[in-house]
Amino acid sequence: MVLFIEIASWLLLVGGAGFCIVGAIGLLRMPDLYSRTHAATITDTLGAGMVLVGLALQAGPNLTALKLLMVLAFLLYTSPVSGHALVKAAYSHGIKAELDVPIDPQQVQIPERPARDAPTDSARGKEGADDVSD
Amino acid sequence: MSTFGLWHYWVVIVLMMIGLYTVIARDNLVKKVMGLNLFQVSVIMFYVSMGKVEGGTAPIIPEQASGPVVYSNPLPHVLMLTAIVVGIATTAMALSLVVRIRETYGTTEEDEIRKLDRAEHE
Amino acid sequence: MTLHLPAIAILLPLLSAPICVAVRHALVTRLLTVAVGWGSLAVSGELLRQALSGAPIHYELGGFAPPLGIEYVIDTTTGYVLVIVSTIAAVVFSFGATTRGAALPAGREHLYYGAMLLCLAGLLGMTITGDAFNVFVFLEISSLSSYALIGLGQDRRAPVAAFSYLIMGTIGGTFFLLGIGFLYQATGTLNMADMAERLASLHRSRTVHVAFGFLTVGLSLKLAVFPLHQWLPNAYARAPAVISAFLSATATKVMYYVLVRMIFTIFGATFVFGKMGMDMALVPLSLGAMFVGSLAAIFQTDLKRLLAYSSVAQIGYMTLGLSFNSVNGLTGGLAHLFNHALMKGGLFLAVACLVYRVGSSRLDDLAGLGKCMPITSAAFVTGGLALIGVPATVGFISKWYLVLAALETGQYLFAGLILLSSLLAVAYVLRVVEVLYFKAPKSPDVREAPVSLLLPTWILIGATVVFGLRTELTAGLARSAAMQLLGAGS
Amino acid sequence: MTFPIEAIVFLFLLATALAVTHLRDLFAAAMVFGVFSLLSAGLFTLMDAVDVAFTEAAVGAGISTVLILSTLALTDPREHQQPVRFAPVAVVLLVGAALVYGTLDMPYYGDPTAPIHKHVAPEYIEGAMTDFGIPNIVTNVLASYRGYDTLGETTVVLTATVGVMLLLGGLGGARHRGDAEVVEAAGDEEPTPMDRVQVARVSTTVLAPLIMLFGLYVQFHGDFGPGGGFQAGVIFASALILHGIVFGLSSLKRVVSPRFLEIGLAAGVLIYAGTGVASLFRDGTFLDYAVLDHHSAQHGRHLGILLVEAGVGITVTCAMVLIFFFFAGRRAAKSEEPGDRDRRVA
Repeated sequence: MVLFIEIASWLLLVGGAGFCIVGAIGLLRMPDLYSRTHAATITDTLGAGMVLVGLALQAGPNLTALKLLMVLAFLLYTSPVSGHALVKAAYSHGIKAELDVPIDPQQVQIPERPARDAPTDSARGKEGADDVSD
Repeated sequence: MSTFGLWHYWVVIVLMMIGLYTVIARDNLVKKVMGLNLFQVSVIMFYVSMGKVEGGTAPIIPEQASGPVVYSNPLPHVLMLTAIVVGIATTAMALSLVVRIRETYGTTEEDEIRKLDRAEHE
Repeated sequence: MTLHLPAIAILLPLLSAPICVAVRHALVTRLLTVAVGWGSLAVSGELLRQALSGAPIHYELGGFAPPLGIEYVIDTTTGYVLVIVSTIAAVVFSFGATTRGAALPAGREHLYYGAMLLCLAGLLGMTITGDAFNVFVFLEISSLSSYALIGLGQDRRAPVAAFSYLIMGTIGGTFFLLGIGFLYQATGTLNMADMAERLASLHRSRTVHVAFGFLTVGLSLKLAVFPLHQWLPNAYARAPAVISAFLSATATKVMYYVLVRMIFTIFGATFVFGKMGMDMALVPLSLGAMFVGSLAAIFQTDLKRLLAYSSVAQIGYMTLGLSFNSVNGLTGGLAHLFNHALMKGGLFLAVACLVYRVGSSRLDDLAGLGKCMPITSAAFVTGGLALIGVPATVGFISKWYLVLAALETGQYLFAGLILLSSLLAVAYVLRVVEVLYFKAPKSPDVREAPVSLLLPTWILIGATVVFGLRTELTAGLARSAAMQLLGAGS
Repeated sequence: MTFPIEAIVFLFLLATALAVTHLRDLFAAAMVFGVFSLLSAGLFTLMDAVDVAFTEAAVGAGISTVLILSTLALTDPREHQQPVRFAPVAVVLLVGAALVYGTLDMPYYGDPTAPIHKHVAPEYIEGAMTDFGIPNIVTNVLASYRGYDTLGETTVVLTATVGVMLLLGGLGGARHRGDAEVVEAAGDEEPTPMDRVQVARVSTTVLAPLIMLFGLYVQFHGDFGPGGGFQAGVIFASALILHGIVFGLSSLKRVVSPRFLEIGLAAGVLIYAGTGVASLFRDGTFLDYAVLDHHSAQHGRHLGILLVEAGVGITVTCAMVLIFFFFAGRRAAKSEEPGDRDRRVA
């Protein structure tokens, strides 16, 4: 039984490390912000998750293991939220995704926001102009 | 191993010098503040690496002390809690000055500020 | 309660500062600040009397003996510097228009007074403590509050001056921290007396040599010794005149005291002057400071900057006195501590009166004020004469001891150079006198400054003459302090 | 000779330090600086300095990165191109050589016979159980043996906050406005995109109370494990700052008004110094907690340390939130005045 736990935790640890590397490579290779966040979230969820579970197994069934699992729960709760906030802010600042097919603006109907957000559109319009100079 | 045991201090000294270089050489005021922080954190590393005892654990006494336990030196840790707070206090003050400078001069580059001063001085 | 007097000396400003921050009422906090200023003068005077009468006072904090806990050590020099700092604080705090020169946002006066009290608490805390690391903590308190106060100057370049002072000051403070770290590594303790015992056997250790080097460079940066003085002219010129008065008369003095404490109490004069050859380094720097400072002062167009450069020169006198390593030399240095505080404090307050009326401290804006503001200009001239070192003023006393020390050790060149640099001082003082008295006034309707501004100015300027005549209080005290240090040191 | 793990951490530290120096995009440099602080916290854990690691992670990586980012939001994001100057390199090499020369006579890293482990430290370690009965020796030394140092430290926090309030008080140098107006102006400016983000709102309402609870746990756990006043204050403040970021300054102002924070800032230092003065009246010296309880010195010291740490926690919390108020409040003044552009070109 102990040997089994030993193997399982080492597998998890190595797997977690592997996913972290995958996430890092993805972060470097992806063309624009949106796809890069995909890669980054892999490191958060799978990479760190597996490492934490592996450590919890190593620590054996005591308080430390519980604390490690609480860290995992906290991580699974906050990283999607921060990812979402980051992408939302990027989108509202008008950062465009790099698509293979060059879309011509007339065709694509950007979903109209309810009237309440009128100022943002004007803001984005202005921001859009800045985009070129950046 | 004659001086092999000292390499920790040398690496920390290299980090200090990177921080000091950033403070002295860079013109951008925010970069200077970052360099100052690097310098102070490295000095904290120097103190903490002094306090480490071979085979010692953190200076917290466990409940069931099984036999004599070797602890690392607690005094540098206390001093460095003070140094960290002094570091953050200096950073906050420096950054508020940078914000004030940015609003009166419109720039945070030291060479531009000197140019504006000279231009306004004549 | 007198048993706890040392603790009260620090608690007075340290407790009143947060009270100022909490109480938002400008007048209440103003009165509290003035009361604390005079209160700390009374307490410091009593501490000096106790230190003079008996052995140095030791006050253990936290109830633990020194190597474990922190202690206050008050000997003659400590009491002397405490009195200097609290005298200047009392007079400058009761100056009529302390917030006049500052670009204070509305409703912020209570924080301004809080910052001044924190600066006073930091300076007193640095002077009185007997623990090396504690000096660093209180050094940061006084430095941080002075960065904020300097940054408040109405001149648009004030934040820039405050920022460069912050960068140089923090590098100096961190060098000081490094020096303490090396000393702690070599001796294992942080208490100054305990450290001195253990250093006696470590004179050959390279760690101690480098520790001494970094402590001296760090303190020279904070003391604005000649090559490292670039921050001082801008800082004192851009700050509100009242803050320049307070800082120029106290901050550098306490840094000088920490340098003296380090040399004579921790390392010992034999190690510092014998082994490390400190005088070979300090003498050229002091002479450089005296000449560069005075020469630069002559060509200044702003009165505050002129006084700031003259401060650099006067600090050169103090360090020169220190480098003679003789009773007369150290007496000259320590006496100049008190004399320069009076002179520079008085002169900057006089400038504050001029700026109060004219609104700018540029020399051509102050033309012809001799007639419109006779009392302030007379104060400035008297202070200028003391700066030159005219007999019957305090300036003469300290220069007298410095020349005596130079002649005593046969260095006639130094005596000549001291007198020569006094001639340079004549040049820039006369230049100001010529602007004040022999030029047509720009705006004739300038009235004299109000009494609440003139009284503190004349207290300090008057003192430069009174203590010039009756010297037993300044020079006598400096001599007994020097004997105690050298006696303990050699 | 087991392979020193610190070597790897030092490698990363050197890489991140060089990156901070050479990155011209200041936002990236700020992020890499945050990584540097976190790595140094990791290094401290390896060197058994758990309290320092906790504080460095909370204060170094957390607050200073937030401050640098909020300053960058008000200033230019890119640094100008700049040739390598040789005078600073010479100075740096000289100082570095002096330091290395100084380390030659030092005891080796981790050498148990070093003078610092022989003289004062043993008494601190024994004293922990006999005088205090508090397992965390660092808290004992921090709060009572060298309690005066920590009082100075809390005063440093007070000084920095007073300085920031003085310097960033009015909006823009010319227009003098009290701090209430600063925060007022910031509160009702155009709603930032964040506040319409439902996800962030919901998660904050769930998370903030937990963070505050954890802050209280750290405050009182300081006697038994790493923790104490500073770390607790920073964690508590981060919960409030999170609320401020997501719900906007005006709602944070309703939760904790700047006036209340100013009083809290002063109250913390007064609690700390007041505990010291209390022992004066019971004819112990300043900050001597043993006299606070007639029955047992140990109990008196427990009470003293508890009060002192509470004072520190209150001051640090109020300080961090106030500094955040004034940096974030400054955003309203950031609206680029037309004069700014051409003045830079002059």
